[in-house]
Amino acid sequence: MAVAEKIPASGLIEKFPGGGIVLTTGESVLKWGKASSLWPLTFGLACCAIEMISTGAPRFDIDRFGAGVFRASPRQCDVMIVAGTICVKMGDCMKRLYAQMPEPKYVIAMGNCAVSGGIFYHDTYSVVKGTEALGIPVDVYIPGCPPRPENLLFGIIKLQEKILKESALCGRKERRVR
Amino acid sequence: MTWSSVETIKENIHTEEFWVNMGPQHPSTHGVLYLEVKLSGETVVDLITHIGYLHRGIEKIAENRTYTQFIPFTDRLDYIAAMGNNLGYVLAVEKLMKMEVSDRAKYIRVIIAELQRVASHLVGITTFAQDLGAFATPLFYGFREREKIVELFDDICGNRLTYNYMRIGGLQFDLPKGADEKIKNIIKYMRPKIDDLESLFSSNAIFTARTKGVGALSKEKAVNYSVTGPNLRASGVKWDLRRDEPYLCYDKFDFDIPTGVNGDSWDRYKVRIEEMRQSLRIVEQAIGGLPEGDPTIKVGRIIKPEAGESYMRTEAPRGELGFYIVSDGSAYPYRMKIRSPSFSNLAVLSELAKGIKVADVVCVLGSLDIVMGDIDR
Amino acid sequence: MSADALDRQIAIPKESLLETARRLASEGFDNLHCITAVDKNESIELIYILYSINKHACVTLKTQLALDDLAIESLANIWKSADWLEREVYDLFGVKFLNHPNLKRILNPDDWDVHPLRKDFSRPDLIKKPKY
Amino acid sequence: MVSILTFIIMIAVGAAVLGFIAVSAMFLIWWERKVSAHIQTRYGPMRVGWHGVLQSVADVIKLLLKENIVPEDVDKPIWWLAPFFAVVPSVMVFVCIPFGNLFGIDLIARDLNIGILYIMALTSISVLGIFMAGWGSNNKYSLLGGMRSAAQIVSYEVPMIISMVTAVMFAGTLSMQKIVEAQRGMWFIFQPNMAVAFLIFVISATAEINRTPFDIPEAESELVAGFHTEYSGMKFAMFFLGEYTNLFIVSALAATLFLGGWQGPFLPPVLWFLIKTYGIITVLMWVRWTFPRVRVDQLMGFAWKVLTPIAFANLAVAGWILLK
Repeated sequence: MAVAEKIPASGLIEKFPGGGIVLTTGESVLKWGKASSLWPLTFGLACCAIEMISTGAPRFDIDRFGAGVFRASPRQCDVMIVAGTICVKMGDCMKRLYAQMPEPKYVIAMGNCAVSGGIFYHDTYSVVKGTEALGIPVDVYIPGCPPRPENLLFGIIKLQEKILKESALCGRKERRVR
Repeated sequence: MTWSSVETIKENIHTEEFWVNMGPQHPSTHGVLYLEVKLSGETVVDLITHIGYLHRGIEKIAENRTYTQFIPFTDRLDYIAAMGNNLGYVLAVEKLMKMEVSDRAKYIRVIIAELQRVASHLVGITTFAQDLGAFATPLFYGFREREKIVELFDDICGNRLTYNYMRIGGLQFDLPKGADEKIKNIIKYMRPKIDDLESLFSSNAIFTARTKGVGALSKEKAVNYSVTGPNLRASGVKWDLRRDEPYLCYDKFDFDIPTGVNGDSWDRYKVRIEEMRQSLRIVEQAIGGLPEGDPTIKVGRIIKPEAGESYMRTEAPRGELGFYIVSDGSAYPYRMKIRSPSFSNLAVLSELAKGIKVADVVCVLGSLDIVMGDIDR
Repeated sequence: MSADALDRQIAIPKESLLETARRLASEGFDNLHCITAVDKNESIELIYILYSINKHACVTLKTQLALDDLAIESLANIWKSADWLEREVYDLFGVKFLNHPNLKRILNPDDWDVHPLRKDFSRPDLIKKPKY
Repeated sequence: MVSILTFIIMIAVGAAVLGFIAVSAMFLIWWERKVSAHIQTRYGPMRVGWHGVLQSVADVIKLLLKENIVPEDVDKPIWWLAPFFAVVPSVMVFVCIPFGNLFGIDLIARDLNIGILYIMALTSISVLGIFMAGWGSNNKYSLLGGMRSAAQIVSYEVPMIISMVTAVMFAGTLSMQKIVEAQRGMWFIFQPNMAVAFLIFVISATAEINRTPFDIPEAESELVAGFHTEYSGMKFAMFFLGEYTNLFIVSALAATLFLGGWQGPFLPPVLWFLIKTYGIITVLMWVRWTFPRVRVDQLMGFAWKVLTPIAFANLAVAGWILLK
C-alpha cells in the first residue's frame, strides 16, 4: 500500500528479524506522538459532517491512524475538522471554539465551503468565505463537495507529515502568523 | 452539628433554576442547533430553540440560478436524503411546466427515492441510539448498512452524498448496466440487517425504558404543529402523500403505511423501522416492473416556464417537502420557497421538552430526526 | 380530493385574514402547512397554504400587503405551526405579525436590520446574471 | 541495616505498583479501542506498532505536550487538586490486591487484615475528585456531571458493599489473601447465592466507575464531557488514568472475591489472576459498547428499588446457609 510508507511510525521503527527495535532521537519521538494521536473535535457543520462520520465508520475507519477519538469538548482535542458551510451567525462560535482548543492545535478545512465558501458564497448573504476569512489559520485544505472519506484520510496523513516536519515543541504562533 | 443548625442551613440555602446552553457545538444536536434549556435540577422547565446557524440563503440563491443550475443546491438541503430533495424540486418544476416524464423515469425515481429513504432512516435511527448513549456501535452499524446504498448511488451518478441525479424531464443518466441486479442484492442484504438492527434496539431493556412514553406527541398537536412524515404517523395519523396524493407512480405499488399509537419516541423509532421494510417492498415491486425505454425527455439547458406558480409537496424521508415556485417567464425563478419538513418538526420540540429530564430532551430531539441543512436552508 | 392547493385560491384583504382563518379552522382545516411571501416590487404577497387531513381538502389564502404598511394579524394562536413560519417571513421579508407570541428573527442574526429576500436587497459581490 | 532493606523493598514495591498501573492503564486504553473497533466491525489503531500497540504511548506523549488551559473563573485550588483526588485513592487500593505469588513471594504489597474495609473506604474517596472537578470547573455541564456522580456513587456503594460482605461472610475474614485461600476448593461463584452477589457486584461496580450503561456523569450526548469538560492536557490524562485504574480495580476485586483470585490449575497464579481480571474487563467493555445509557432517575430507582433489596435478601440467604 502506498499509504503505508507515509505513516509516521515507519520512519522510527526499523524492522529486524524477530522484532522491531525503536531507533530514534527524543524529538522525533515527541513529534511521532503528536502526529499519531490527532483527536478531532466532534463538530459537524453541514453536509461534510456526514462524510466525516462515514470516515469514522467501518468502511474507512479513521481510527486506524489514531485519529478516531472524537472528543466533544474542545479542551481535549487537537484538530478541528471544519466540515461544512460556515455561516455568519456561526462565525463567532467557530472562533471561540478554536480559541478554546489547547496548543498545539490544527485545523483541517474539509470541503469547498470551508475552503472558500464553495457554491454558497456567491449570490447569497449569510455565508463566510471559508475558514481563513474568520482568521482561523488552516493547515490542510481538502477540496470537494463533499470530499470523499478517502480524501479526508489523505488530509489526515498530510497533516501528520506536516507535524513530523515541524519542531516538536513549537506552538501555533511560531508556525504561522496571520 | 446540632439539628437546629441544620435547619438554619436549610433555610439559608437557595435553590434556583439555571440556563444551560446546548450547542451550537454539542455532540447530540445533529449539527449546529442551539438549545437554551432552563433546568431545575435535572428537569427541564423551559426550552428555547435557536436555529439559523446553517442558514445559507438557498432561497436567495435560487433567484439567481437557472432552473437546471439550482438542482445541485437541493442536494445540500437535507443532505442525508439528497435524492428526496432532488425529486421534490424537479417534480415542482415539471408541474410548473405541465410536463409528464416517461414511465421508466418514474420507476427509476421511485426506486431511488425509496432506497434513499432506507438510507436516511438508517442514519436517523442509529444517530437516535447514539443520542441515547449507545456510543458509536449502532451508529457505525447503520453507516455500514447505508454504505451499500451510497455505493449504489455512487455507481449511478458518481457521488456519495450529493447526487445531482434528477433532471427536469427525467434523469441525468439511465441506470448503469447491472444496476438492477445490484438493487436486488441490496434488498436481499438489507432485509436481515433491518431485523438485526431492530433486535439490537427493541429487545434492549434500557432502550425500551428510555424511549417508551418519552416525548409523547398527541394526534391533534402533531397536526396543529404541521408535523409531517414518520413523526406524524407515529402519532397515529395515517397520512402519507405517497398514498393520499400519489405522485410519480406510487399508486401502482402495494405497500402499508405504518402508524404508531402514542406518538412517543418509541413509536417514532418503530415507524421508521417499519417504513424501511415497506420501502424495500416498493423497490422490489418497482424493479420487477421496470419498463424499457429512454427515461429522459430533452428539455434543453435553459428552461423558461410560463409565468405562473406551482406548489408541489412530496413525501421526503423526514416528512412533507414542499417547493413553491413562482415563475415570471424568465430563465430564473422569481421566487422559490422551500417548505422543509424538519423545520416544522423541530418547532414542536420546545412543547415536548417541558417537564422532562434533560437526558430526555436529547432523546426526543434524536427521535424527531432533524437535519440542520433542511431546517435552516 | 384535490391534489393542488393552488387550484383553490382565495384572495382576501388583509383585514379579514384572522376572521377567514378562524372560519376555515372551524370547518376542519387543521393544518397550516406553509406560509410564505413573494416580493412583487410594489407590494408583498402573503401566501397561506392550508390542508385538512381528515377531509383531504386544501385551500390557499393570498393577501397583498402594501410596502408602507407591512403588518398583518398573526395566526399563531390558531395554528401553532404559524409561529415559526411567521417568524421566518418576518426575518426574510420584514412583514410584522401583530399579536405574535415571539416575533424575533429566526434564521439571521438578531442584530441585522435588512430583509434579504426582498428584491431591493443587494450585496456588492453578487454575480451578474447572464441574460438568456 | 534491616530498616534500610525494608526501605528499599518499599521503594521497589511502590515503583512496581506505579509501573504496573501506568502500563495497565495504557494497555487498557489500547485494548478498549481495539475491542470497540472489532465490535464495530473495524480495525481500530493499526499504524503505530503491531496492530497499534503503541497508540496509547503516542496519546500520552501528545497529552504531555498539550497546553494546560486554566480557565479564568475556575475555583483554582479545587480545580487543581481534583485530578489527584481522582487518581491517588485508586493507586492506594493496590496495596492490598493479591496478584498471586511468583517464586514463593506473595505478590501483595501489604496483606492488611482489614483489607476489604480499606478498599471500600478508598474507593469512596474517588467520587470526591469527580465532584471537585465538577464544582471547581465553573461550568454548568461539569456541575451537572459532578452532581450526578455524587448521587450515583453514593447509591451504588450500598449494594456493592453488601455483595462484598456476602463474600466476606463465606470466607470468614477481611483479609484479601485469606479470602482467596478460602476459595481453594471451590470458587465462590459456583454457589447460587454467591453468583447473585457476583452479578450485583459487577452491576454496581460498573456504576461505581461510571461506565456505560451508567456513565451519566460524563454522558457525552447530554453533558458534552461531564465533569472533565474543562480539563485539558495532562490533567485530563489523569482522569483517564484514574478511570482505567478503577476499571482494573473493580475487575480485580470481582476476580478475587468471587472467581477464586489467583487460584487455578496448571498456569502460574499471576497469570490466572490477570486472565480473570482482564476477562471481566473485556466483558465490561463489551457491555459498554453495546448498551445505551440509562436516565438519571431510572439509575437511582434501579439502585434503591431493585439492587439494594436483592442484595439484602441475598445477604440474609447467605446468613441462613451459613447457620444451617
